[in-house]
Parts: sequence; C-alpha cells; structure tokens
Amino acid sequence: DLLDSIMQAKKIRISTDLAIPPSGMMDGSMKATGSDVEVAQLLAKDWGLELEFIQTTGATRIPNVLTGKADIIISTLSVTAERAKVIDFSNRYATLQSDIGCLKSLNVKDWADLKDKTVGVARGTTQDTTLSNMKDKELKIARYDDDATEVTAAVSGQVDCVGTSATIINQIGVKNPARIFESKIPLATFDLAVGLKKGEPRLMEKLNGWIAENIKNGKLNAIYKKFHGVELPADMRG
Amino acid sequence: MGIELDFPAVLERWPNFLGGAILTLELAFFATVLGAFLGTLAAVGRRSHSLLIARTCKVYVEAIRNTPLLVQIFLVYFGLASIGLKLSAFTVAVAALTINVGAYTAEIMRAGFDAIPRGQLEAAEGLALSRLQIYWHIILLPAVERVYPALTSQFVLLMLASSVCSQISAEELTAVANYIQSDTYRAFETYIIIAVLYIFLSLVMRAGFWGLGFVLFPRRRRLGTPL
Amino acid sequence: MQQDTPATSIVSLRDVQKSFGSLKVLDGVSFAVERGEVLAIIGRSGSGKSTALRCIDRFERVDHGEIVVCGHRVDSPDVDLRALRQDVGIVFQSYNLFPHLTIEQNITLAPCSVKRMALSQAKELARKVLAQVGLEEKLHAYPEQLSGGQQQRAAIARSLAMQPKVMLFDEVTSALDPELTAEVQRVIERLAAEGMTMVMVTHEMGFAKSIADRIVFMHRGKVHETGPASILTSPTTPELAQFVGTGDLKS
Amino acid sequence: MQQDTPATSIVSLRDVQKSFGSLKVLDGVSFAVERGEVLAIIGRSGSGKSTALRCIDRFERVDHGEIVVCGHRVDSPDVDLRALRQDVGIVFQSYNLFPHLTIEQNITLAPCSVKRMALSQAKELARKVLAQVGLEEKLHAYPEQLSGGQQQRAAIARSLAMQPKVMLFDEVTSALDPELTAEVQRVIERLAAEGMTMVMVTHEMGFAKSIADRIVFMHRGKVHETGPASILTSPTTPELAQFVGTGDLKS
Amino acid sequence: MGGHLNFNHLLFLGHGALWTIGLSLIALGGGGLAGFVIALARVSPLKSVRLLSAVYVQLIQGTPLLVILFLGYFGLAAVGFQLSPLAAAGASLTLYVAAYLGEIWRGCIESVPKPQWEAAEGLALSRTQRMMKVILPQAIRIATPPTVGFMVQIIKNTSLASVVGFVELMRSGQIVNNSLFEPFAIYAIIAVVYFAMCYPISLYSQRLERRMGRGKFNLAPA
Ligand SMILES: Nc1ncnc2c1ncn2[C@@H]1O[C@H](COP(=O)(O)OP(=O)(O)OP(=O)(O)O)[C@@H](O)[C@H]1O
Ligand SMILES: Nc1ncnc2c1ncn2[C@@H]1O[C@H](COP(=O)(O)OP(=O)(O)OP(=O)(O)O)[C@@H](O)[C@H]1O
Ligand SMILES: [Mg+2]
Ligand SMILES: [Mg+2]
Repeated sequence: DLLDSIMQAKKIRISTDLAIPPSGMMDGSMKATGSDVEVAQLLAKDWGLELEFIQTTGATRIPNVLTGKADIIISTLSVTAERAKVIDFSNRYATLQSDIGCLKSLNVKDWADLKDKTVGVARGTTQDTTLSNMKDKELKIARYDDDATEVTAAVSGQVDCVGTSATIINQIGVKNPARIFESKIPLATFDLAVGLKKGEPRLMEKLNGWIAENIKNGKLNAIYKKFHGVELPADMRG
Repeated sequence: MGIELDFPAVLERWPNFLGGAILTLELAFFATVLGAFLGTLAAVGRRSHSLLIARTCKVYVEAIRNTPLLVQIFLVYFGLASIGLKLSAFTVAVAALTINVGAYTAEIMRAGFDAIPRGQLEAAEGLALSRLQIYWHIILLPAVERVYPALTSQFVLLMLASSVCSQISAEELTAVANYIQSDTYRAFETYIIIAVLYIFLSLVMRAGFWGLGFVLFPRRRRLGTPL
Repeated sequence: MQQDTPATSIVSLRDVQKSFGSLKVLDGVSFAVERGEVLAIIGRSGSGKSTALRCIDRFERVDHGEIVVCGHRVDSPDVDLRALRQDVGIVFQSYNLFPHLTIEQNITLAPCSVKRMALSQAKELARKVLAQVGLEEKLHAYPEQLSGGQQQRAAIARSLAMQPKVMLFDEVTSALDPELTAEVQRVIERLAAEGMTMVMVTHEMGFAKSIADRIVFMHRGKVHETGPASILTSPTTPELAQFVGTGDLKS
Repeated sequence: MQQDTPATSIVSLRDVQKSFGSLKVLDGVSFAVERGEVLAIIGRSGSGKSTALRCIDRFERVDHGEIVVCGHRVDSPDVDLRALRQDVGIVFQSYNLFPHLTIEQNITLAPCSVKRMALSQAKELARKVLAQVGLEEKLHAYPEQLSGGQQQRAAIARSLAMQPKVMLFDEVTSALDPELTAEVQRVIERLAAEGMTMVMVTHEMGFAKSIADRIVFMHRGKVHETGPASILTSPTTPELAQFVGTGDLKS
Repeated sequence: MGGHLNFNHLLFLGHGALWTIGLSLIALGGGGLAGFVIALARVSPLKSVRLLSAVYVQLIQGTPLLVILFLGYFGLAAVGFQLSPLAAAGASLTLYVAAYLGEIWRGCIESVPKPQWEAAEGLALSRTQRMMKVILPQAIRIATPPTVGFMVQIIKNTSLASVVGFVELMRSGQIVNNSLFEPFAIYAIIAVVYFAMCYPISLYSQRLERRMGRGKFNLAPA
C-alpha cells in the first residue's frame, strides 16, 4: 500500500500551496517557509524520509493526491463533511481561527452592522462556505482567488471587510497604515488536517499517531505560534 | 488508479453553473460591443494624420498585446481603487476586457482597412464624399465584412479569456467552478462540466455572430461570395 | 476660388509640372478644353496621360503650373476639393464600384450624402442615369453580378448622377473585350452627342478618331502634338507616326 | 487506355457535354486536331472556349461524350492523369510561374520530379527551351523580375520542357499590351513552324487568321462554325459575321 | 511574511521567466509539428479527415487552455497515464497550439492562388510533389508573419501551466506577491518582463508583414 511504497522510496511527496501565507510562502531568500512547511519538514524528519514539495495551487491540491502525484496534503485543509466524501482526513494537527475583520474606523459590532458592507474572502475556503451559508444575514460577498488578492483588495480599498484568519487581518494595516484593519466578529474555528487518498488505513494510523505525539510534545503548537502569533487551543498545547 | 466520478454530486449545483455561464456571456457581450467600438476608434486613430493620435493608438495597441490580460485586470482593479474609484467587479471586468480586446480589434480592423483597394477610396473622393462619409460608407462596412471571421474568433477568445476575471471577484463560470470544486473537492467532474459549457458557449457565440452577419451583410446573404 | 478664365474654357492646364521622386512625369503640360468639347489624350505607356488626368481632379498635386477647372483654381493648396469634385466626374479603368452596395445604392450614395437629396428623389435619378447607359434592369444587382462592360457603364452612371460639368475617363475600356468595349463606347458616344464636356485617355485609336474633337498626343511628359482627329491619319511628328503604327499592330 | 483513333488525330472530342450546376456550358462539342495542326478556338466571352480547353487536359470532368488525347481516354474516370499531362502542355492567360523558384528551377522542376531526369541534363534542357523562346539570359531571374511578355514566354518554355505532343494555350496574350503580345505571338509562330500540334483559345483575330490551320467558332456551348482561316473573312453564319464584325471594331 | 522586494525575489522571478521561455519553446516545437499535420489534414482530399480535423480544431478552440491543461495532467493520470508535469504541459500546449497554428497555416495554404495548383497539375506533378515543391514553399512565406505573431500569444499563455505545478513567470510573481503583498510593484515588473519578451517578437512579425506587403493579423487566445 501507500505507506510501504513511501517507506521503500525513502521519500515522501507532500502537496503544499506555497502561496498562502502564513501557512505556505517564500521567505526573503525565496526558501519555502510557513507553518505547513515546517510541519511537513518535521514529519519527514521524524520518519527519516526525504521530503519533496509538490507545488500546487488551491485548485490542484486534491487532484494531486487523487492521481498519485503526491502522497499527502499538508496545505491548510479544513475538514468538512462534504470534502470527506472525496478524501480521507487525519486527525487535526492545527486549527484555524477566522474572524470578520474590518477597517478599524468602521463601527461594526455584530452581524447586523455588516448588512450593506461587502466582505472579501478567498474563494472556496471554509470561510467562504460558512459565510455563503449564512443566507439570513444578507451579506454581500466578494470572492477572490486567494488570500493575497483579498488582502490587496482590502489594502487598495475595494473592500472594507474581510473574512479570514486574524494573522492576515493584521497584515493589511502593515501594508497600508492608512487602512488599519482589526478583527470585529469571530467567524469560526476550523480544524486543519492532513489529507490523503481514501483507503489507506495504515498510513492514516501512522499519521494520527505522529500527530498525537507532536501535540503532546508541544512541537506543533510551537510551529503554529511562530507563524500565526497565537497558540493552538488549550487541549492541543501539549 | 480508479477515480470514481460522481457527476450528480456536482451537477446538483446547476444553478451556480448557470449563473456563472450567464455572467460569462454578459461579460463577453459588453466587452465585445464596447471593444469593437474602442478598437475601431483606435484603428481609425492609427491612420490619423496627427502624429500624436497615431502614436498614442500604437502605444495602446502594443502595450496591451504584449502583456498578459491578468496583469491588465489587476492594474485596472486595484489601480482604480487606489485613486478612490470603487467600481463593481463587473464594471471593472468589462472595462479591462474592453481595453484588452479593443487592442486586438484595432489590429484586425487595421488589416481590414488596408485591404480596401485604393481605387475604392479614389472613386469615393471623386464623388465628392467627405472623409467621414468615406469612412462610414466605403471603408468600415466592407472592412468589417472582410475581417468578420477573424473578429468572430477574437471575440470568442475573449469569452474564453474572461475566465481570469474570477481573480477580481467576478462570479463567472471559472469562478463558480473553482468555488464548487473547492467546496466538494470534485475537481474532475467540475472541470469536465465547464469544458463542455465553454464549448457550448463558444458555439452559441459563433451562432450569434453568424446571425448578426446575416443581418449585417445583405450582399453576402444574397450572393454568398466573399468580398 | 473663382477666376477669370476664357469664357468658354472649362478645363485649362498651363505649364503643369509634376515629379514622383526624381522622375519628372509631367514636364510643362498645357492644354484647354472648351465647353461641350471632347478631348482625347493618347500616348504610349508611361508618358503621363493618367497623371495629367488625375491632376485635373486633384488626385495628384502639381509641383508647378496652373490648373483651372470650372472656375476652381485646382493648383492652389486651399481649393475646395468637394466643390471641385461635384463639378467633375471621373471614371477609371478598374470600375471601382463599391462591391458591398447594389447598383442603385452605388448611384444614390453621393447624391444623398453630398447633395442631401431625398432618397426617393435619388432613386428616381438612379433610374434615369441607368437608362442613359442602358442598364435599367440592373438596379438591384450587386456589381459582381454584372459583366465588365456593364460594371463600367454603371460606374459612368454613378458619375453622371452627380450631374458634373465635365467628365474624365481613364482608359475605361482597356480591361474589356471587344464586344464589351463597344457597349461602353456607345454610351460615351451618346454622352458626347448630348453635349457633355469630356476628357478621355484612351488607346483605342479608332474610337479616338471617331469621337474626339481634338487629340492631345503626349510623349515623355510633354504635349508632343495636338490637333483635330485627322492628325492620327497624317501625323506630323515621327513619334506620333510610330505610335500610331504600333497601335495598329493590335488589330 | 490505348484506343483506336484515326491514325493522325491527336486530340478528338465527340459530343462533349458539361454543366456547371444548372448552366450548360458545353452542349455537344465535337472536333478533332490532326498531328502538326494548329487549331484556334474563337467565340464570345462565356461561350465555353476555356471550358472546352480545360476538358482536354482533364481540369474539368465532362458529363457526357468522349475525349481522346494522344491515346488517353480522358473522359474515363480512371484515366492516368499524370501520363496524360506528360503528353499535353497547357499555358494559361495568367502565366502562373512559381514565384518562389527561378526561371531555371521553374523549368527543371517537372522533368526532374516527374521524369526523374538528372539535374544536369534538365538544366541543359532548360537552356534549350529558353533559347527557343528567346530568353536564355533570364535563366537565373525570378518571375517577378520579368515583364509580362517574358513571363508568358517562360511559362511556354516550362511546358515545352516536358516535350509534350500537343500544346494548349488559353488566351495567352490577353493580359499583355500590344508590344508584349507581339513577342509572345512570334514564339508561338515559331513553334507552329517547327510542327508542334497546338490548340489555342484567342481573341486576337489577326493572329488567328495568320497562324491557324483551322478555326473553331464556339457559340453558346456549341461548335457553331468550323473551317479554314478564310471563314473569318467570309463567315457563313450570321453569328460569326457579327462576332468578327465586333472584333474588328477593336482596331 | 512581509518584507521588501530584494535581489532574491528578482532572482526567483528570473527563474520563472526562464521557465516561461522553456515552455514556450516546447509549445512551439510540439505545436508546430502537430499543427503542420492538422493543416495538411484540413486540406486533405479525404472528406473524413477534413471533418475530423475540423472537429478537433473546434473543440480545442472552444475550451480554455486552463481546462485543457488540467484535464491533460490530472485527467490522464486518472485513467492511468502518469505524465510528468513537463510531459503533460508539453502535451497540452502542443494540442492547444496545434489547433491554432493548424488553422493559421490552413489559411496560408489556401491563400496560394488556385492557378498555381492548376499549373503544377498541368506539369504532371503528383499531389505530394505539388504540395511539397509548389504550394508549401509559397505558403511558408505567407505563414511566417502570423506564425511569429502567434508566438507572443504562446508566451503569455504558458502562464496557465502553473496549474500543473510550474512556477513560471506569472506564478512566481504571485508567489512573491503573496509573501510581500506589493501587487503594483510586482505586477508592473511582470508586465515589463512579458513586454520585454513579447514586444521584440511582435515587432519582428510586423516587420515581416510589411516586407511581404500585406496586412495579416493574428488572433489573441489571451
Ligand atoms: N504614385 C506614383 N508614384 C511614383 N511613380 C508614379 C506614380 N504614378 C505614376 N508614376 C509613374 O509616372 C509615370 C507616368 O505614369 P502614368 O500613369 O501617368 O502613365 P500613363 O501614360 O497613364 O501610362 P499607361 O498607359 O501605362 O497608363 C510612369 O513611369 C509611372 O511609373
Ligand atoms: N468552375 C465554374 N463554375 C461555375 N461556372 C463556371 C465555371 N467555369 C466557368 N463557368 C461558366 O461557364 C461559362 C463558360 O465559361 P468559359 O470560361 O468556358 O468561357 P470562355 O468562352 O472561356 O469565356 P472568356 O472569353 O470570358 O474566357 C461561363 O458562363 C462561366 O461563368
Ligand atoms: Mg494610365
Ligand atoms: Mg476563357
């Protein structure tokens, strides 16, 4: 099965989108970095495997493992029931807290205040799905292809509210001090998990064991804190 | 390596696909109409006696034709916002597509203009027609008739290229597909469906252009011969 | 723009010079055409016949000399071109009908656009001029549906519809076979009989002989010989004699 | 494919019919050409002259009738086209030299490709046929560097290089001015003198008269009158009389 | 996250630009060969061949390149053909370019005047000889300007190969932007780099057109 072939090859191919900071990105010297990147590196090291990143875009993360072009996905996959019909998810290795963030000067306290505002999100993310399902709230949603475009839209003034992680909300003000954003309404907390092809119980078991161990020893929390500036929920801090 | 395809799971989102397809057609329609107009103006401008106008038109055409549409769309979308102009994604998308297809139309129209025999222009001058009248009666219509197939292809390509408008939050067909496939993780089904939809849309457009040509070119309708 | 010209002279060229680059095509051409006169310009290929004709309707700008046509100072830079061209009709070898318009539309276009004639009136006119050239039944045909001779007659009708004071013809029959040539020549003969002033470049010697009141023989950009049609049978210069000689070879 | 034909008859058409759509262009055409004979086909535009000529070289397929050329049954669907065309040379009004090849390459192309002649031998041949048409010095020129008359002569040379048994000419001089026409006609006269069998469509009556052994006058898709060149001066049918009459107008 | 544009970023973009050039060459090479076959098929004497190739051209020209690339890479893998990203991108681009070049070239072959075909026929040349020695040499001259012009479109279109994992110019720009959030600077740089690659080619094609004295035009499968 897949686990054996990984072990035989002494190499694990991990599908990661390197254009979704702070989980996957490039540092100043154009080396891959980010929380997902370090998780992947840790996994490869612990299992004594060589690591190969399969560069993907948001749209091709899943097809990559389905067609065997990558072994597993570590790329801010949040778990939903719908998606679980297509791939298997491991236990969560991190969570993603997302908020509605708005221009600081904007008087937004609850959902009602958002009524005539346009909220920017990255298309197809769980934030997008969550907001889209709030039919009763009469939100106007502007979907961008990725977080970076969404941030740029916020920086340049195309939108005054965004639905994304707190880390990214803070980033907007850094880019344009004239437009400081802050978290206004908590949206949801999503579980992030490793994705793999259906029907690989042995690999799944080994992954879950590894995740449990690294939650306990606090390594996953440390990585998360390093990039996201906050800690994982209390029960995941080891 | 079997992958189970589950089309019904994706097809049940047909209202989204339909909405996306309609928006794609709308984008293509407005950009085609406006782009044809802009491109014709630019083609006329390139023949202007004023060096300034002719140069400006040339720079426009070359700058657009040699850079990717996506970059143009970003620059328009974020550029306008930075100077305080907050237009809807649809408006910006139409504007950017118009600017883009206008440049290509200008090139095609220019070729059409060049194909008008000099003798035609002299005959028209000899009949005391004014410059504007010559453009309208003697140059424009035959030029369009002559390059009509190229224009048709160009506008179909525009429709296909409008997929990059998903980047600036226009919910056209590709945007819808991306949304659905990341929601369901059923990328294959989604992509196959939109491939079929795009082929269908391009056939619809070609049929539309064929019909328009039928109305526009009575000579061709009657004689069936190329100009 | 109005000028003193000899009362009856409708076209006059005086010492007209014109070069294309370093090639001197017209080298001091002078002649005049009286009202109602038919003038034929002959000469071998490249002698400047077409250029001279084109200068009259200001399709070429002269370098030097004076051209007056129906009172318009054509050599002046600020001549009113559209007014000039309402007075002058020109027909070329390659008929240049507008291929996307029917014959009727070809004819009504200028009267409607330039003279702001009502469409119904213009259509009436189209019928009239087409009758003049014997083509009434082709009103709604497109140019490509006509034979060469018919196209050329339609082109003449189109010019006539502007009711010009003088008509210019540049080898209007040279793309046609003998039968079609005869058709077009008959039309021109009828126009001459009706008193139209005409200047025609032609290489049909027989036709020139039979219709022209006066012949201008051009040679190397100059008017080499001029006179009544009889000069064709009794040329006084060796050049014209030789030219008439080769011209005969064709028959 | 070999067939019984009258010993000396090299081309023969019998009751040939051909329609384009609903238009009957050839309506039972029959004539034959003997070895060494020069046949001129005349007739007004649209009478089917070109079509008849093109049927002989199988550029058009006939609907009915029999065509035998050098023993090839041209009307049969399984005639060996390449063998036929090695025996027949055809030259069109629009010379159709290959613009991307020099005159020499134009001429050597077919002998080398079709007859597998050695290049050196083909070049020798090219020189010979070019000398025949008086163009030796243009061996290495490209077509566009030649005048119309020279191009037409080169096209004739190209056909000659295949050493055809019969040559077909379709109005080969009608795109040329009188001077160039004379050049080409001289070449054809020389070929006739050398005994080449030729079928030519022409509207130069003078030329037809002077060179043709026999004239075929076509009218509405039929052979209306046929006979020696003298029929041009004393036509027996009113149609030919009228045709020759109009033809004369041209001179 | 954040930081400023530095030399490493430029290096990264430069690397992307190299991939863009490489992919373009592959697309042109493969697409050129296949396009030649398509063009010949489109003027084939066999009706079925003509029809088949016409359907192919219609299908490809009706589908966005992104979808072709996606189906070429993942779709083939799904039915058991594992292609490397390079092979998949090469194959997809080849299919795509072939449809467009095939159409362009068919037009050029057909624009060789009919009398040329007849003259060649009259000289007893076989169909292959007519094609190879008379028609194609002339068609190639007509075809050069629009083909060169089409290269510009290929260069811009290779950006879609990012879907199969290539980090070419456009994708590298996105990656840099997603860590810097400096869209104007970065997209301006990308625009300039694309312009620098494309404009000389456009210029060259226009020069060729002018030398041939005819106004051909090329389409933009943008
Ligand atoms: N626009 C032009 N630019 C350069 N040279 C020109 C132009 N028009 C005409 N010429 C040259 O001027 C000369 C005279 O031309 P023109 O057309 O007046 O001769 P023509 O007597 O009408 O001859 P033809 O009987 O062949 O029509 C020719 O040598 C021609 O090549
Ligand atoms: N390929 C074709 N399809 C349809 N009609 C044709 C075709 N070729 C010729 N015709 C028609 O057949 C008739 C005879 O044509 P053909 O060319 O044989 O006449 P022709 O005697 O050679 O005339 P010309 O002196 O004008 O060359 C014409 O009416 C022509 O329009
Ligand atoms: Mg002339
Ligand atoms: Mg003919």
